[in-house]
Amino acid sequence: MSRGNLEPEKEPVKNGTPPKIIAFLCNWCSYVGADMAGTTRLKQPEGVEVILVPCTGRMDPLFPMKALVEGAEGVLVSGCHPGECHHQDGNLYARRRLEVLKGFLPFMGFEEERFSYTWISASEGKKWQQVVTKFTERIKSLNGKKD
Amino acid sequence: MAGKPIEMRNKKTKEQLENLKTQVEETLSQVDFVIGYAKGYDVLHPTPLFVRSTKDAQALIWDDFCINNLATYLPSQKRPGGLFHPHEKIGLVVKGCDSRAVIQLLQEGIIDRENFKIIGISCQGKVDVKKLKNRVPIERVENAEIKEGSIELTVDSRGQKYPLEEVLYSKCLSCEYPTPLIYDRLVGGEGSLRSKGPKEFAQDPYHDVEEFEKKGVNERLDFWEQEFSRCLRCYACRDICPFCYCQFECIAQTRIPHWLSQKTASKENKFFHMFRAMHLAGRCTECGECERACPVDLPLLLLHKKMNKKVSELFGYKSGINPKLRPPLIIFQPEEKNIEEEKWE
Amino acid sequence: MSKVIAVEKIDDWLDTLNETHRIFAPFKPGGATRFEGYQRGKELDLERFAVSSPKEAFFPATETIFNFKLGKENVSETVVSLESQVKNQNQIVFGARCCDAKGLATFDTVFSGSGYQDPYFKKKRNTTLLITIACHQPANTCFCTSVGGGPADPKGADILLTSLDDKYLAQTFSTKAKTLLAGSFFTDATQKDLKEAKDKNEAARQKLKTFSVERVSQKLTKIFESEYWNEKAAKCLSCGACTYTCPTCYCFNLTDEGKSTGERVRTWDSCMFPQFTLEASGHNPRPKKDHRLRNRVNHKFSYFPTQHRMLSCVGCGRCIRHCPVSVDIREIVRGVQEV
Amino acid sequence: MRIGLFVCHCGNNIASTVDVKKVVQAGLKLPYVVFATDVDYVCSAPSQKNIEEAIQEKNLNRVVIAACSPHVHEETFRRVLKRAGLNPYLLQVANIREQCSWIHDNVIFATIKAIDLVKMAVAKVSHHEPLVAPKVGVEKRALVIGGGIAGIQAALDIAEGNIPVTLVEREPTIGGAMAKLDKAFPTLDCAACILTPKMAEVNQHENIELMVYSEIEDVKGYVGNFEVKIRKKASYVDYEKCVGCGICEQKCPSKASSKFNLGRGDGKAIYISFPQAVPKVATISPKHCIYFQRQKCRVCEKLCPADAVDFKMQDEIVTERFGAIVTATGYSLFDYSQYGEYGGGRYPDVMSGLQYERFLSPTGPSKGEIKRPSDGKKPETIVFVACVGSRDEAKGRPYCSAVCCMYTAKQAILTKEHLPESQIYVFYIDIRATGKLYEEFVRRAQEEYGVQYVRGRVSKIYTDNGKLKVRGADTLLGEPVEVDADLVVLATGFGASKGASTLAKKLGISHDSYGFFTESHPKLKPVETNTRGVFLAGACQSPKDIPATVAQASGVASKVLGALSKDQIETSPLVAAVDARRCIGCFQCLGVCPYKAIEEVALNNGAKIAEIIPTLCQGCGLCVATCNPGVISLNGFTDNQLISEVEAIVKG
Repeated sequence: MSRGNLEPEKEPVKNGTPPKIIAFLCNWCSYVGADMAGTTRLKQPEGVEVILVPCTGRMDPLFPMKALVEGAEGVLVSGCHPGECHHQDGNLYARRRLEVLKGFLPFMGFEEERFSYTWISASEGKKWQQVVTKFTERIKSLNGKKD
Repeated sequence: MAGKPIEMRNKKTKEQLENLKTQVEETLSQVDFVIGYAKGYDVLHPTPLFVRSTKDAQALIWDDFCINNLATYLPSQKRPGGLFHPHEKIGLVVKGCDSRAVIQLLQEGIIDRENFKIIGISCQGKVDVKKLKNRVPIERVENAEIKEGSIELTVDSRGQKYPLEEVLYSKCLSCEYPTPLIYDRLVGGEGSLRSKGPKEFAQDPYHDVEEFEKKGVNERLDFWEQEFSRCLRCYACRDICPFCYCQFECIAQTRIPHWLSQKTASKENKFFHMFRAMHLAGRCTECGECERACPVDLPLLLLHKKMNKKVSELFGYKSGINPKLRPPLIIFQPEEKNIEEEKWE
Repeated sequence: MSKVIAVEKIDDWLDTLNETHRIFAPFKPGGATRFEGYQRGKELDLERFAVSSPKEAFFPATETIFNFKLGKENVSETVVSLESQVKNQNQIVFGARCCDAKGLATFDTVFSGSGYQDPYFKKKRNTTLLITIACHQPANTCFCTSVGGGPADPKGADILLTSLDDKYLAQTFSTKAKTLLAGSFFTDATQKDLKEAKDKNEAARQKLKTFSVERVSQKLTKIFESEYWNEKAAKCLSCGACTYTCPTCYCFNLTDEGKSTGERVRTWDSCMFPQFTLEASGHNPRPKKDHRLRNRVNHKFSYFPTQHRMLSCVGCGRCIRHCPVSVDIREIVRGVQEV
Repeated sequence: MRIGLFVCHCGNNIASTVDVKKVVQAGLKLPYVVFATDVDYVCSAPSQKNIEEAIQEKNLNRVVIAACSPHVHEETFRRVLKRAGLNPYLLQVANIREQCSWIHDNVIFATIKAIDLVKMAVAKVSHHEPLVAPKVGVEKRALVIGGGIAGIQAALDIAEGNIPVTLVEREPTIGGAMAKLDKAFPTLDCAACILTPKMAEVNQHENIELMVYSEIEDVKGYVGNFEVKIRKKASYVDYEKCVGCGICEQKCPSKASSKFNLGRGDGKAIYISFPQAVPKVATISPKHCIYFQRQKCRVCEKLCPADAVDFKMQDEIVTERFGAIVTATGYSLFDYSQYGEYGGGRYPDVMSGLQYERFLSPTGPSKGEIKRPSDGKKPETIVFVACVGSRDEAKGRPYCSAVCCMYTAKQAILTKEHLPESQIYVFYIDIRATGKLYEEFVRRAQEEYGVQYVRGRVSKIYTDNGKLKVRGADTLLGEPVEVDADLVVLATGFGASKGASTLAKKLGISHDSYGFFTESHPKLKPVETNTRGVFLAGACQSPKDIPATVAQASGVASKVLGALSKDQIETSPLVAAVDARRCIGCFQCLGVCPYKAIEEVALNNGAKIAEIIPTLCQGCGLCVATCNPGVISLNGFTDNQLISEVEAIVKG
């Protein structure tokens, strides 16, 4: 008998609710790294929701821009380390485009901390846990300042 | 500003006009038509002129208001839906700032060098009609003349004077290329490559961007919220831009992909202008036409100057200067000098 | 009925009207003057020309037509909710010019004329009063007199104000308008006031250069295939600045936003955009910008007049002022006669 | 649009922290979802059957499965849709296990997140289009790169499957590292005796074309249709004519160190690598040849009975087409001179394991007689040092090279046989003897041959009046140890073979930071790479012994025969395509495509547009992100699909 029926549902603790963060992960390295963090049960805050992309080369800077303009609290992008991209130079183009986006967003009224990109290989589940935890902290501190 | 140099300025402008007419006529033999400036509906608004014969050339003008960046007509030459036919040859009158747009279009390979002839013309700075509009009802202007370092407008038959540095385009006040960087022929100032352009009013080109960056993040958010609530989405800024040559296929109006709706809510307008700034990163040559074309006077050049500042900080790249360079966002370096990976400890 | 109101009383008059009506008036928010909701203390700008006409009060740039929720199992379960959209509220457009008011005649013909009645437009049109101000300082781009209008033409207006230096003469042209002139702000107009207003308006009319547009409509149909349009459209950028600021452009686009629950939205559209005539097959009957410019001029001066026996251009000159490359419709129309 | 949602309990892997029932209820409210249910084990056979039935009964045309990572079962669920008669790509998997239930404790928040992940999957699947995998022809020929035991075995097994093989080897002879061994553990049979018959077989096999002294210049194409440029290096000896008599090598006056003997022992400019070389032909090394250096001599040309020497020979590039490629490029020994503290490269009597192997071998520099390279005397005390360049974080070599413990024990036994009265020490950390009869072999070295195993690392080796002082520790006794040795053999570990990363770039496969090629899955796909049609065998993938190498080689042969058995192969439909009507001809996509899969095409109105070759496209999406008007769409990851996922979260 699976533990399907859980204890009576409590109203989610409002201030405890972790901020919702959209994370674009590349299929060959970072998504596998995130899966590995799962298989090794590395606990993480519950707000990060992953969108799979074939490579960070696919990352049109408009996606994080659209997410933030529509009100997302935070956006993360992660792919293979430069030099290890499965598609050779996808992440090398992405690095330039996302760095330009990162410099542009604050100018438009988005706190600098709301968007970040990083490189996580298929074996760096630990580092992914650290990135998610640290990023969620940063977004929480931003929301704290606001209200 | 003693009287003498301004007479020099008007004298030079007149000389350039005569010289321009002969240069255009000579170019006519090599091209199908030449695009220059003609008198518009009033003295402040010259309009692009398509010269196909020496008779047309007589209507050419050259004065302190000829501001249009005529390079915006070059890409339409190649596009399937464009007005001109790909094999038609075009002549173009090009100022210093416009020449950067020509070079950037060459860098992007959207135009072929042998399909057009450039008539470069060195420039002494142009008067920003929007700066006049805030001072006097320009809809009833009758005459405008440069006298002793300032411009004199007659409106409702009354004269009003304004110092030049108050009314020149801000891009002219910080102009680094008064003489075109690319040309087949050069009008005015054959001799000195660096004619006495508006350098004397020199200002740091990015001072307005730095001012804006000093503001708090919420102040900046509200500013853009306020500005973009006025945008009509008429797309004049996009359609006048020399680099928005995917104008007829722009994702601002497509459903596949469906990035935004046609609603003129401030959020949708903001996303349109933001993604246009992203598309122009490392390409825009700051000619300021988008800001001039905007019917509701949005500070659009500020957006693109911020992007260019970021691109030059990251890649040391300045758009439209060196025809051999590839634009920064369609190339990469295995090791990026100015980009470090974020530390997560 | 005609009355007089002192200039400094205008603000108080608007305040009292503001309690019962939603007032649209020209303000200078950022760079350009624009019709916006009235708020106490917001500085009116009656001198400069507003960028887009007050058509926004009747035909907003963005309007939700209805909300929908698609039925899951079958279409019959789909729910469409209409009533929430149109809040009926009395409106006043204050400070429009006579050409703006005349422009509404085009909208009336299209949206509440003999054919289809547009409920959204009609509800706003019937609950909105138009207070125009005679134009004593026409711009060099104005040509209202050449298209059957004038700086003080009361057509389409409920109240026409004529400035008499320190006071305004207010003339009413509709029954509803009379109620607005009640109250202590107004005193009866004297014959001297009426005479002075008449002279000022006539003086303004003289300032305008008038050219004739007769036979333009027939000539346009003849020169449809002419190279004339290729020349005229050469410098045009095919953007939407002329159409979005024009007081008589009424074209719109309908899009559904959202997934199985969402809204149908009406937004302004422009015949100058290629997407306006792009067909699903990918074919576009007007692929080039000269086709589109030809269509815009023909619509104003040929197609609409043939169908409704009135020009749909009011000569306000906005399409000239706001065109980034100064395409001048007057020059095109006059040129048509000589081709 | 009728979407079916299946939320998995995965026993309690998911159900323990995600309220699966609540996710189903929330799912039913989502747009276009007409059917939603929870399942105990959605990947189990009965559940798969239920899904097929639900698809037919409820007439579903999109399916969302909320379960484990798509990397685990996406293929399985695609086959379920196919069996149910639905296009397999009308499916989206929501990862609510590895990226939700397993990494959260708080049930409430984990459930909210699971619902969000389902929302995103539903939003994305509503934009999915049916896709058909394009079929391509197959070139029924295989290329094997590397002529060591891995390449030889792979080539033989593939050729036996009646598929023509081209075996390309960089050196003038096949045989690789194994050919340099004297004996092989644990059976101590002579390495050459078991290898040379296979080398001969390769040479005579009618399905194998041997290309020695050749390298891979460039690789294009995709599985079934690779186009490979091979550079046949100029050997200045015509291999067709040369009969391998060896006169040229004897008479050649030049002085060179023998590459085959790893620089220990002299060699000539014109050489035959070793007596049993296949093909048995001579090759001239221009670096040492007097004619190339000083335009004199040409003795070999004069004396050659077969008139095979040709100094005007040039490199030749040959282009051939293959259906599959096997990389069997082996390994290179760790450069032991990095251990300055051991005197590697400074003291002639300190050598690497393979160099010592050459001394043991009858074809070696000392004809099998163990002599001290410094003074040629017989050594009495010999010390073997294990884990040199392996299991050493400081030298950036943390991994274990798998074979050193075994070849050290073998060399100790052989030395005892050659010099019965010699005293042998082996400094080790842990003995790794996991193969069949391996442990028994090491125990024999210790008990039967009296090899003294000292557990501890060697800290320093230095010379003291002609004696090599080996200072280390004996961690079992817990005290320092010092041995005066006449000869020291460093059991050097494996590194990637030279030029491995350049070859990886050409083949489009990736490698780890040590240069070993990356396999598709360490446990389940050890001989495949992430690039379809490119396979791996032997030490190029990771250090391993000969039995494992041969097993992998035969394994890769079966993979190649499987791939090339069909006349047509299905390539992935998740590729990009240009909307010809909307392309403006700016060609920025063409400039960024890493696979050169985009070309310029002229329309009949003269305008030029971009077109993507579906079979070359690998679906990375770089062109899609570069195309400003959004004219290129990547199946499975279109703009609208990804935007709808974002909006599912942000617009609630």
